Amino acid sequence: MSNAFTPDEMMTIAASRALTNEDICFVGIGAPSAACNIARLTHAPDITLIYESGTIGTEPGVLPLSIGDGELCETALTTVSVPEMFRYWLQGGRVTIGFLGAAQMDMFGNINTTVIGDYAAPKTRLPGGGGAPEIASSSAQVYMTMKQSLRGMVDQIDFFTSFGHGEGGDHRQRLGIKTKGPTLLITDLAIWTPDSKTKEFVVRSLHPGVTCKEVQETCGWSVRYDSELEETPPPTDLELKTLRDLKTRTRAATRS
Amino acid sequence: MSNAFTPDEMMTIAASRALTNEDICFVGIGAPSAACNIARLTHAPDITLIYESGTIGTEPGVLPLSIGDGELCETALTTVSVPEMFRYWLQGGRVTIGFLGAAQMDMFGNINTTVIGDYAAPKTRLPGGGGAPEIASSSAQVYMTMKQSLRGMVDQIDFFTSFGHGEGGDHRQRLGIKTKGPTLLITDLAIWTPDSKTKEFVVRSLHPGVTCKEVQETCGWSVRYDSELEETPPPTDLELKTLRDLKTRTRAATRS
Amino acid sequence: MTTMAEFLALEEAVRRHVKDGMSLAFEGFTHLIPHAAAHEVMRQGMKDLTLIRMTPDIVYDQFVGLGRVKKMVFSYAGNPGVGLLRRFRDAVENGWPQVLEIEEHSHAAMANAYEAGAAGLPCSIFRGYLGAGLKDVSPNIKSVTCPFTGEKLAAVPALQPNVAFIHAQKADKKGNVLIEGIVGIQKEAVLSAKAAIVTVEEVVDNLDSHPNATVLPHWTVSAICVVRGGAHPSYAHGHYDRDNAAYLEWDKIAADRDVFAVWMEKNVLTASPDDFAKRIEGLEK
Amino acid sequence: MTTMAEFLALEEAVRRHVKDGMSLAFEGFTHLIPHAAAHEVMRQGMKDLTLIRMTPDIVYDQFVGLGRVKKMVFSYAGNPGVGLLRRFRDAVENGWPQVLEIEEHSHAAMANAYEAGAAGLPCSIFRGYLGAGLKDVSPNIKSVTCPFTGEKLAAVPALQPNVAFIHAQKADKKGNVLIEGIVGIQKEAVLSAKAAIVTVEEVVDNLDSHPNATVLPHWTVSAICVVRGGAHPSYAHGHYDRDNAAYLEWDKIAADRDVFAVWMEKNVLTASPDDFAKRIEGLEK
Repeated sequence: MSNAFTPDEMMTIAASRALTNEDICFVGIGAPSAACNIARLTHAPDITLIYESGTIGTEPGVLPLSIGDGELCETALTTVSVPEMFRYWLQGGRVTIGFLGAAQMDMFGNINTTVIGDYAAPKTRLPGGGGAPEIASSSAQVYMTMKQSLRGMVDQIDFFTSFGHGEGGDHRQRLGIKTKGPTLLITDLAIWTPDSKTKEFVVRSLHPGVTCKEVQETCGWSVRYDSELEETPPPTDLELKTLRDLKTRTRAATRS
Repeated sequence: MSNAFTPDEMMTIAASRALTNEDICFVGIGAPSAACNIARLTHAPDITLIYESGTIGTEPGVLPLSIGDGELCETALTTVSVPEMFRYWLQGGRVTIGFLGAAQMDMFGNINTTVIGDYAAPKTRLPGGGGAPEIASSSAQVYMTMKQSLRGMVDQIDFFTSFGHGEGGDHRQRLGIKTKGPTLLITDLAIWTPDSKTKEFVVRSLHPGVTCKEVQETCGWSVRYDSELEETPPPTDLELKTLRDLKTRTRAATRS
Repeated sequence: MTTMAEFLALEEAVRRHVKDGMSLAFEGFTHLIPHAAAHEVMRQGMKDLTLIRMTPDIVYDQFVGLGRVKKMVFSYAGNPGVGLLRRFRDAVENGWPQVLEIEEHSHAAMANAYEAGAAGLPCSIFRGYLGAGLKDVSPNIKSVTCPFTGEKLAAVPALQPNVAFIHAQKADKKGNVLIEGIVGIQKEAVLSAKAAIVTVEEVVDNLDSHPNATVLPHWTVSAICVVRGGAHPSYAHGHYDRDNAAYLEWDKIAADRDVFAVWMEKNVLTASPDDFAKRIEGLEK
Repeated sequence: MTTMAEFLALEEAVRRHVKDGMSLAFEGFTHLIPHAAAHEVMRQGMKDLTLIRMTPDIVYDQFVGLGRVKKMVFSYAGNPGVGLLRRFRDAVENGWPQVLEIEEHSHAAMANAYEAGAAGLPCSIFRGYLGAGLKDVSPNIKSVTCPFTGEKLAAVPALQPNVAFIHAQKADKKGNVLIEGIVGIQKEAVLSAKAAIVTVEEVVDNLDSHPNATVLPHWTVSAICVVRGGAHPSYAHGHYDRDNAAYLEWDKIAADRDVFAVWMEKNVLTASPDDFAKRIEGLEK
């Protein structure tokens, strides 16, 4: 196996490291799902993964294509109805980490997956929020992961699909939201966490070989860096092998 | 088998006759349960019996001792949780007949199973309402069955555990209740239905051998009789045999 | 609603229960999506429909592309695992083939709204939409104050479709229906609706499942129609797998108005419920 | 509440989680009533308790007769299939051995209140108490107006016990719990509580049940205690039958203050959780 790794692989692996055995993780599809399963297959075998289709404690052998794949149910501890999932499990305050992707986000972790342009007459109609509005407010914390791009990381999102830190500062508290909101952003280039006061995302660690210039060129707001900027440890052989094996198994299963 | 029958047997059998194959019946324990199962074992094999413990479409081989006997679950089509039972099945408007017993009732079918005396300092503390308050308001109709006695059928109940026709007339509509309320009362002596206007229970049929005097002597309000008072047909051999066999099976199962 | 299940051909069930202008819910959360039933409604030409679904996917893209939909009530409109819905986008962005009214919610709101419908309540309250933009654009998101704590909770009206459609694994001969696996919102969809049409893989003597399995008694269902493979290209737990190629293919079909029209004519408008059995060949368990 | 199940002896679980003055819910709807757990709390002497349960029966009669209960929150207080609860009556009617505060609801209200607790909501709304007398005597029954229809609905505050106790058939080695049969309100009781103690008949390698069976993940449970027969004299579906004689006998025991005291001393206060296994002999399936 090559020691070289892609930014995408680094992103998934860095995200997986943030998860622990104790987490009850509400998993969004796509990049979050890969990260959560790599965590489960490496350092956090006891993590509980929940998908909004109702599957609790699921251990898929391959990455699900959708939020409701049969594999998720077949390997789950139990599968509940969708209303129960949103009422007892998410709103009930049992989720420690809501793990979301985004089409568009701003520096305060507010997410847009609804429309590009005006809501009533959009330039691009996106799928909408799905579970995200309440995942963002009911999970104890929210982790986010996305590839950096000027289209994705913007100064102003077009629609508040789900609320991160709003205008920053104590905006969540002012709205009566008791959970922490976005506390971690993992991109293909860096690891970000919010400034403790302003809640603006600040780069804490650059992935190996990534420059500040690259980060800024793919981000629509003026990037702040930690004064003690670190370098993300590269993927270990085990992490990389686990991720590549999972992707290989997934491709094989999908093709069949 | 003897052709003689007890007033209790007549009561159960007369009550069973009111039920049909099309009914979805929410069954109270005791006399209602016996009547519902006799209906199922004679002329209404397709009746759906629901017990508040969550058992839907149950077909007990013996009479349950409690509302949550294992027999009810083992013979049920499905068993749901108690909140689901009250939310989707009762409040959802799916029950055609709520079948209730009572410790105390008045001429308008209001029921008391809460206290004898004052609520705050009762002479006798009874079990309370259980499912009855909402069975009485959410079932399309309410059937009632009880043995006549001056203690049971009173001019004024001590507590409105569940609402029948209130003060009579259109009292239900005035409270915004859309269901019909009590439409049938079967006692050990007679069959009663409400006056279409005043909603006061009126005797429509006397069980074989019963006199008006006996009915009045065991009823705390001044009894009204239908101008075309009928006699309840006596139990058929099949009805009586079915009831006695059921009671025998029940006793045997309980003793073992 | 208390009704009595009739075993009917799907054509007859749709003819009897569906009319222009109705609100219809074809539910299924990735699993057991009632494609066959939806195609039958498309074939019979009903229009001005209000379509309700948490996760409208290919099958609602088809309805929208055919111009049958007046309004869509939903919480996530995507092609699962693939991307956007291109006919839906064309309708919202360009008004083609006609303007589409939308009422958009979060999943939590839709789930609560179905739950309220099933529970016979006029509305549902939940802790939702905090800071989210939808409550500013949807008149059907209001609030209620808890009389005990003073907390302001979100409120949405109950969903009460005219007809709910689901696909299930089995019915018994009386018409009781069993759903297993990812049960989604199907029970609530049926119980919230005025009428319910259920397509099933098979009819068995006895459901023979777990005491707490998800079962809909026959008197909650209006019609049962046997359509083997009726969830294709989605899957039926224990029966057949998802046809992932069909989802990928849809992205190309829906990308072009003409390609879409030709495909719909061949595969839906001139097809029949019996075609579904062939479509699951090779996917069966 | 997110916690991690520990396998503990019942004595230790109660010692760790229960304190004077707490609100406790021992739930079970005729089935799987956690008698062993309740007896352990009685033995350890906790007092000034608020006891919550839809159907308080023998076991709450015992708590009340011992003078451990400050307040009872309930919807039906009877000896199932037998009659009234005589210790409960003595407390309410005569204040013996101490005055008992009561908060009384209907089943629908209690079920909704637990449901709201499980769902993390401050209250629940439902169509209830229409014309019924309880709303005039209970300050915890209020109303909310539907913002869409104007209908006035009943509202009750969520139940959130300090500790919920249930008895279940099985746990696996990680502490995931399976309940089958009449599942009652147990899942909601556990999910609404700050801590949950579960007694089980047995621990198995694998729960091996239906995908949609009622399972409580280990992280919703504080402690798991193996107590075979721990639901006696109620029953455990698939394990043992109800001991009906014990229910009938209770009616006589509870009829007299002295007989009650002697019986409690012998059968509860100087007994142990291990005694339950003997009590189900002859009732096993």
